Amino acid sequence: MDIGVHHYLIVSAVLFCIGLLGVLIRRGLIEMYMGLELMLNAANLALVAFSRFQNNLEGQLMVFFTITVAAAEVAVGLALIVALYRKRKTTDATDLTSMKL
Amino acid sequence: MHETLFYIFAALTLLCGLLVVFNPFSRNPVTSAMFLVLTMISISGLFVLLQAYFLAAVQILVYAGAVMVLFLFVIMLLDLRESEQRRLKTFSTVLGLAAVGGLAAVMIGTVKHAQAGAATAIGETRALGKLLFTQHLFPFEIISVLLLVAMVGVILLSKREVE
Amino acid sequence: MAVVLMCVPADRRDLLRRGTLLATMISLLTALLLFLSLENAPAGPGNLSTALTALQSPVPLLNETAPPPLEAKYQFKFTQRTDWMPSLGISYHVGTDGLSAALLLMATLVAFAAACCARDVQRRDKEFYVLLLLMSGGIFGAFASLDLFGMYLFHELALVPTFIMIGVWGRGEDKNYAAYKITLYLSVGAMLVLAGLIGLAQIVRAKYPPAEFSGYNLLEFYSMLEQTHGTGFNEGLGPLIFPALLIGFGILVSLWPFHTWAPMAYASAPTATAMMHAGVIKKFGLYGLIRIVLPLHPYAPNADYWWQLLLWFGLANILWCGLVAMRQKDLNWLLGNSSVAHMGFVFLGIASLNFIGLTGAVLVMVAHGLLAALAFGLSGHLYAQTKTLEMSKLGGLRREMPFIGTALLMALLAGCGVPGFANFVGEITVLFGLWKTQPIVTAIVCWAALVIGAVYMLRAARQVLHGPPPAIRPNYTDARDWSERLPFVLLLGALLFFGLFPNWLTEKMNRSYHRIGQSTGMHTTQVSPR
Amino acid sequence: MDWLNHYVSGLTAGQQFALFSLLKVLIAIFVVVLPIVAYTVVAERRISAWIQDRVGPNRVGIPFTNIRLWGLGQPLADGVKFLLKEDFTPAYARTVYFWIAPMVAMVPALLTLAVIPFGSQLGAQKVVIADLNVGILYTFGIVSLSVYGIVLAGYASNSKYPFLGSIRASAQMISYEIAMGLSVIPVFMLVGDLNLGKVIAYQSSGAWLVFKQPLAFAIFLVAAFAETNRLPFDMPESESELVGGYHTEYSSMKFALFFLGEYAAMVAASAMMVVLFFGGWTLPVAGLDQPAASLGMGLLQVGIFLGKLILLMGVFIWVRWMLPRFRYDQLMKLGWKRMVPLALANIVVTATVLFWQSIKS
Amino acid sequence: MNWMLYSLEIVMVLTGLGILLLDLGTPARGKRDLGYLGAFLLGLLLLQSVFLPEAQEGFSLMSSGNSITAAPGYTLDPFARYFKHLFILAAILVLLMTVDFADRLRHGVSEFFALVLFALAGMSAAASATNFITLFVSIELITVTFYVLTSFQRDQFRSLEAGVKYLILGAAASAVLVYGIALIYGATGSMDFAALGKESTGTAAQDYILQLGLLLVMAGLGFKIAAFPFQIWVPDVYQGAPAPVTAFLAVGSKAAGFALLMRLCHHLRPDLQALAGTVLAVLAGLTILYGSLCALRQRNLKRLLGYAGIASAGYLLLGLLALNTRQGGPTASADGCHAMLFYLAGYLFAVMAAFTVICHVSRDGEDEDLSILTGLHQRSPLLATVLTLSIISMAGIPPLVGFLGKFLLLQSALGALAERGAHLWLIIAALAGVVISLYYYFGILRAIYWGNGIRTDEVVETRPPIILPPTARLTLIACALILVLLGIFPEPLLDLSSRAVELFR
Repeated sequence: MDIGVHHYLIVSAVLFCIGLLGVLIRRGLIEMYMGLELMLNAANLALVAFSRFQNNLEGQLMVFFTITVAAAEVAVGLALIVALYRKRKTTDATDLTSMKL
Repeated sequence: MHETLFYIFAALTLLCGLLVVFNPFSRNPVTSAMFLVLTMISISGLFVLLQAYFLAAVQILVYAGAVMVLFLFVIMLLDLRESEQRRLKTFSTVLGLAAVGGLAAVMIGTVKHAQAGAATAIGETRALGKLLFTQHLFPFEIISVLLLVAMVGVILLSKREVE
Repeated sequence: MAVVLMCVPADRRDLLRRGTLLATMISLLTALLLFLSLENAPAGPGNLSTALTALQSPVPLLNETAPPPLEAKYQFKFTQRTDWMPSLGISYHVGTDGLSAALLLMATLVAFAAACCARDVQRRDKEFYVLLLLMSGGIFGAFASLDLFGMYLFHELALVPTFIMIGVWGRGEDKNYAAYKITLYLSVGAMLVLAGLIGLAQIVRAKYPPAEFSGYNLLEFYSMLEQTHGTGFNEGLGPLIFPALLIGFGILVSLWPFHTWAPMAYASAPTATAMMHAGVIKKFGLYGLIRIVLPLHPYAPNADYWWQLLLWFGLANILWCGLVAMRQKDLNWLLGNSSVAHMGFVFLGIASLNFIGLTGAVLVMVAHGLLAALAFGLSGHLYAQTKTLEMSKLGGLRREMPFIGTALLMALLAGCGVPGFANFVGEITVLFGLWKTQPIVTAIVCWAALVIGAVYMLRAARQVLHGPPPAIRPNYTDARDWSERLPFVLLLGALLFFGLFPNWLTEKMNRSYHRIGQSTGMHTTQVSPR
Repeated sequence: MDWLNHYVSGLTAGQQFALFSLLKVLIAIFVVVLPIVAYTVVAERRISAWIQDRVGPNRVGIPFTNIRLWGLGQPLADGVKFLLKEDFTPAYARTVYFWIAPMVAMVPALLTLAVIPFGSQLGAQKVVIADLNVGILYTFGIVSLSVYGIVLAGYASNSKYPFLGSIRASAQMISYEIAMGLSVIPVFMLVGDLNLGKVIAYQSSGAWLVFKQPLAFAIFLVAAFAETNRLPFDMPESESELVGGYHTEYSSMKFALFFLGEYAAMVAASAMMVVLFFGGWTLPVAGLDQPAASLGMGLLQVGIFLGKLILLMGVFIWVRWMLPRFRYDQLMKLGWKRMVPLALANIVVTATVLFWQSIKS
Repeated sequence: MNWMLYSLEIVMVLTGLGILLLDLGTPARGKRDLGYLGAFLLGLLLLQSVFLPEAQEGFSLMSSGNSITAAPGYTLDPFARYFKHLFILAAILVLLMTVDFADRLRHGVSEFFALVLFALAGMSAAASATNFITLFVSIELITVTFYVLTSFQRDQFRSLEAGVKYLILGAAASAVLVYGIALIYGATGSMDFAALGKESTGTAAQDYILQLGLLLVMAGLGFKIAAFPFQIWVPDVYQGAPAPVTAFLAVGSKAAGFALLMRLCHHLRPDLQALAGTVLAVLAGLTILYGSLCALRQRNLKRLLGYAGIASAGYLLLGLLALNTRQGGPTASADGCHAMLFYLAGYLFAVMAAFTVICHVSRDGEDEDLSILTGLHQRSPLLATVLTLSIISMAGIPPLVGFLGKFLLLQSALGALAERGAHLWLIIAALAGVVISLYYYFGILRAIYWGNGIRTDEVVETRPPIILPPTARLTLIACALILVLLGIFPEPLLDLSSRAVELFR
């Protein structure tokens, strides 16, 4: 069987959902963040697959940007989480309840 | 050859991805992070199969080499050993599973009929670079500002208190 | 004018007061002039009504552009039209005919009286006067405006001032609740009206493309009705416009069952606000019903159904609120409820769908405006003296305050429709009109108006003015000098004057309204007087 | 040989590719890298002894004989010693990672060699395991993974000094990776390709890049020291502060793997430098700068490459015993405030020159 | 590549960099004055952008009246320019606001200024984006900058908490956005918005991919504009972030999202427009109701404004309803966009004025409970008046500019729906939302003028009058004047905004 674009897309869709699941059910901020990275990677995979099968480099270019953005986001995000941890000694999302109605 | 490799890498990707989120053996964030690294590397393998060599290398270089090290670094620094002793809430888990399951069904259902054009060999680094520095120079510059922002932000957020 | 007043330092109380009085006086005189010269004025443009609005409202005088063919056709005088937001088809367009001139006269009179009666405001009076002027300026603008958008906008000017006035200077435990209640009710009504107006404008714009692009112009709306016979109201959102406007305006006038805000708000509001609102601003809803909804009636689908509803609701206004008024212990609550009940007459007059009823309705509007202002002004004076308006705690006041007492007695009598006052004339005209279309209703109304009205009004008179005074109480003072008496005298005088010479009003109104009624088909198609 | 030829030509192209790749991998690891690593250790000890004016290990020769061979049997003895020592895993260590870490430390260094062209051609086969178009990026990608071994080791040991060592290591390696990456960009700007074979081809037609880009070379060299955690940048394991840094808790073969990994990384770094700056397998004499036509020529070129490699390894060893260790903040300051700006400046200058040239021509 | 075309973004970034550099040589006391410098330079930039020569338009090679394309993914049409004006104005006000807020930012005022400028550059780029790459990149620049800005007061836990929440949800939105972009790219084979307008060539499956991608992209943008299911971050972030950041978030970031959404929707081909219109209609209704109902119970001023902001995002979405109608055609949709543009401009001044007042009224470390407004009319009549005006404007009461915005939106929505009479519930929801909004907005007025049963004279004793610095006074007066004047003489703004949507016609 020939490997077509849909093979890659299914992998990417499943991976995306796994990542989303991670964001939804894990409670540790860092683990949630890892789920987010999975989602981004899934999107990247889809982009590259499309790019390849459409003979169009823009998709790969987008992946390049996505990776860069993800790196920046992770840097800021982790710094934030560390700052939070310093303040409250927790990285659990369920502890973020200082502002409730 | 291509098929076999695809199935190997795809399986690895999904397996490791799943282990990032759900690990029956360990709740240790380091484990999650390590499996995430493996996921990244497998995805990079898929990129190679898609002849996106440049991106495969960048994927390893940036994600596996820098981003994940950062993750590991932070996990170690904060010493998050048993971060998840709290029980997951059953309700939210079930809800999440249901929602994601639905989404997965929709996405896979949609995506599985995607049509393939005839693939030809592209993915030259040179072509990518040309595109990047001519047509898409503006987003490139914006990204550089973004990196600057991230740098400033990280320093602001983590530098020691000055009195 | 309000803006100018804002610049006056807050500690110069007399200056503030005199400024306000001056402003309202000028507008009163202008309105009088306008009213008197309505007949003789040339059909062309004139600046008088503009001047009146401009005195109070922030819309300044702009350059005049369009010639007024339609104004002449519909017999509007003193018109002025200036591009305001040309891209939206909105213009600053003012003018008066008999109807609005009468209402303007009444409004300016009440505003002047209210400004006189505002003396019981003791703290932060600068803000009070500013808000009062804003309010009155807005309502003058609303009556004078010939642009639907402008009409709405000017009316809404009163919303925030009312809220703040009741909240800051109001009285009673429930003033917060009352402030919210009146605001929310009025805004529900206003929203319905706004939606209806927008829909209306869109239909006008679609069906009546004139040379100068517009849509929100009242006169073009009339003209469109006349020329196209109202096609366009059957499709799309068209059928919804009529009920939206009807209910919306109804809420603004405290149509039953949306009336509960009114007594409460009037009981809690400071004197001047209650006078302005009960006397004038509430009339805007009726004005809208007459100006916009009534001409629309023949063309709107299902109009008869809604019209019937209006009739029964109006009836409910009279009966229900009359009965409620009978049970009140507080004078202001009583007055508020009776004011709602009086609105029922106007509704019935409008709902009677004939000319006589309509004339009566307008008469009642004017008369009730004066009466409400008078009554609330007097009760405000009482409250300032006695610090309570609970009727059981008052009594025998006529002896201590002969002037106020007499005035109050006359107001109460006017309220239950004693001949000689304008109210009587109006109500009786409404009943005449109604008889032609709805004899049964008329009978009920007659009974209700006479019996219920007499019962609560006279009970109030007895409890407050006569009867035994409570054992211990301080000395009260009557209205001492002419400046305190003047507003009441003026209002009473006007009531009596219009009661004795109603022709003065009706002639002017009829003449201008006849034309509109004819051209829009109301008169000819729906009502056959004989 | 006939049957071999026959067998090989009977295979499909894919199978041939797989076979030769496997062969190359085996040769590269077991014939090239491991011996070099082993003898570098000896060389290191001998050279250090020489520098410190002592003798160094000179006893071990062929086992069970009296032949000493100037101590060349030492690696074997060391290996046996490592294998026979007690393999001790601390009770509080995180076992899985404790086991994985040494392997992770070793593998990337070996992987790096995959794209290094050790020679031009041997027969029809190129003397490079994988002739990637993005060779240099691949290298950097793999190098960036090498930090995991150390970080995991520190984490798994669950102990103070290893932890500090691994923290230092990760920060240091990531920092210098940037300088290293930036330093080679001018090289590729000149060459115009990311393939390492093309880099060598470029140098064979002109001067070696070490002459054209001395600054790039200097930065790369310094960064290579830091990347391999060698003195003067051996913060992660600085004995005087952290006992042994990340491998304090390790013993026996696991320790040996770290050890080998470090030397393998040295080999890889030197090989990269040879390729990038010293013309790879070429020498500008006697037609040695052209791809080999015969088998002998090919072997000679491999020899040339290895010779250059060994020379650079010598530099590594020499420097280790000549310079004192930096302080950690000095190290970071050097990396971020000197190396990175210099590398950036180098890029700008090179770009300007290239631009100017392109205008002129 | 014409550098003039990008001059606005370039100058913004350079100004930011300049402030960062100047920070090195500025003594600690003078650092806040860098904000004035930044605002001044932005003022100049605004002038420049207004007077950007008409010749700029001469780049146009297309005759269809479409925008001028410089390089793929960037355009400087009147629409983009309108938004750029808005963003610059907002940034100026934010900078001025920050100068007085400076002593509460202990971790570097200059960095704050610089980050604001960088975020501004991102918004400005977003206004010009015509392909998904630029869209993504500029959105991310905005978002990442706001992660930092939101958690800027890192000595306060709630600021950090807000930052983390924004971060997690924002990153999730980005991931969704990228995946959507991937799917659209896969279906159309191009990153350009324009490709969305081409007739469908593929099979039905291809169309499904396109639709799914579109939905995901709209979800990603929905996060930025805080539409209903993606609004959960709003209250916490609004409350936790420093007041100037909240203001900027409420105006700039949201407007950028809307700019992109409008441009995107404009390029859609008719059947996709119908799909998007339906989705947006549902979202709009739910957003309005959710925002309004949740705002009712709020006591915290910033949180309240956050929910109110959700509601107003719902109103703004009404402007996109016209997409849903075939008969309405381009004119109707242009009317909707016109209304949105106008509303956004009015909203800008109202929000900025409100937050400037909050800045001055609230004290460091204090929660912005409604009770801080008690007696404000005596502590500072100016603040009270300005806040009143801005609240009234947001509530949509004439004659302020906010009323006209809501009026236009309502008008466009009614116009769009008139042909079919469908979505009547939406109009009812919108009207109900307006009425509900009066309740909570007037709650603020009540807090200003007669407090919570506290006698006003007591309040005066406990809380001293607020003394405003002259610049703040000037800013506030300017905002208030604009609110009033634009409400009464909206024609210039109407003119501007209708010219901006010319390309949608």
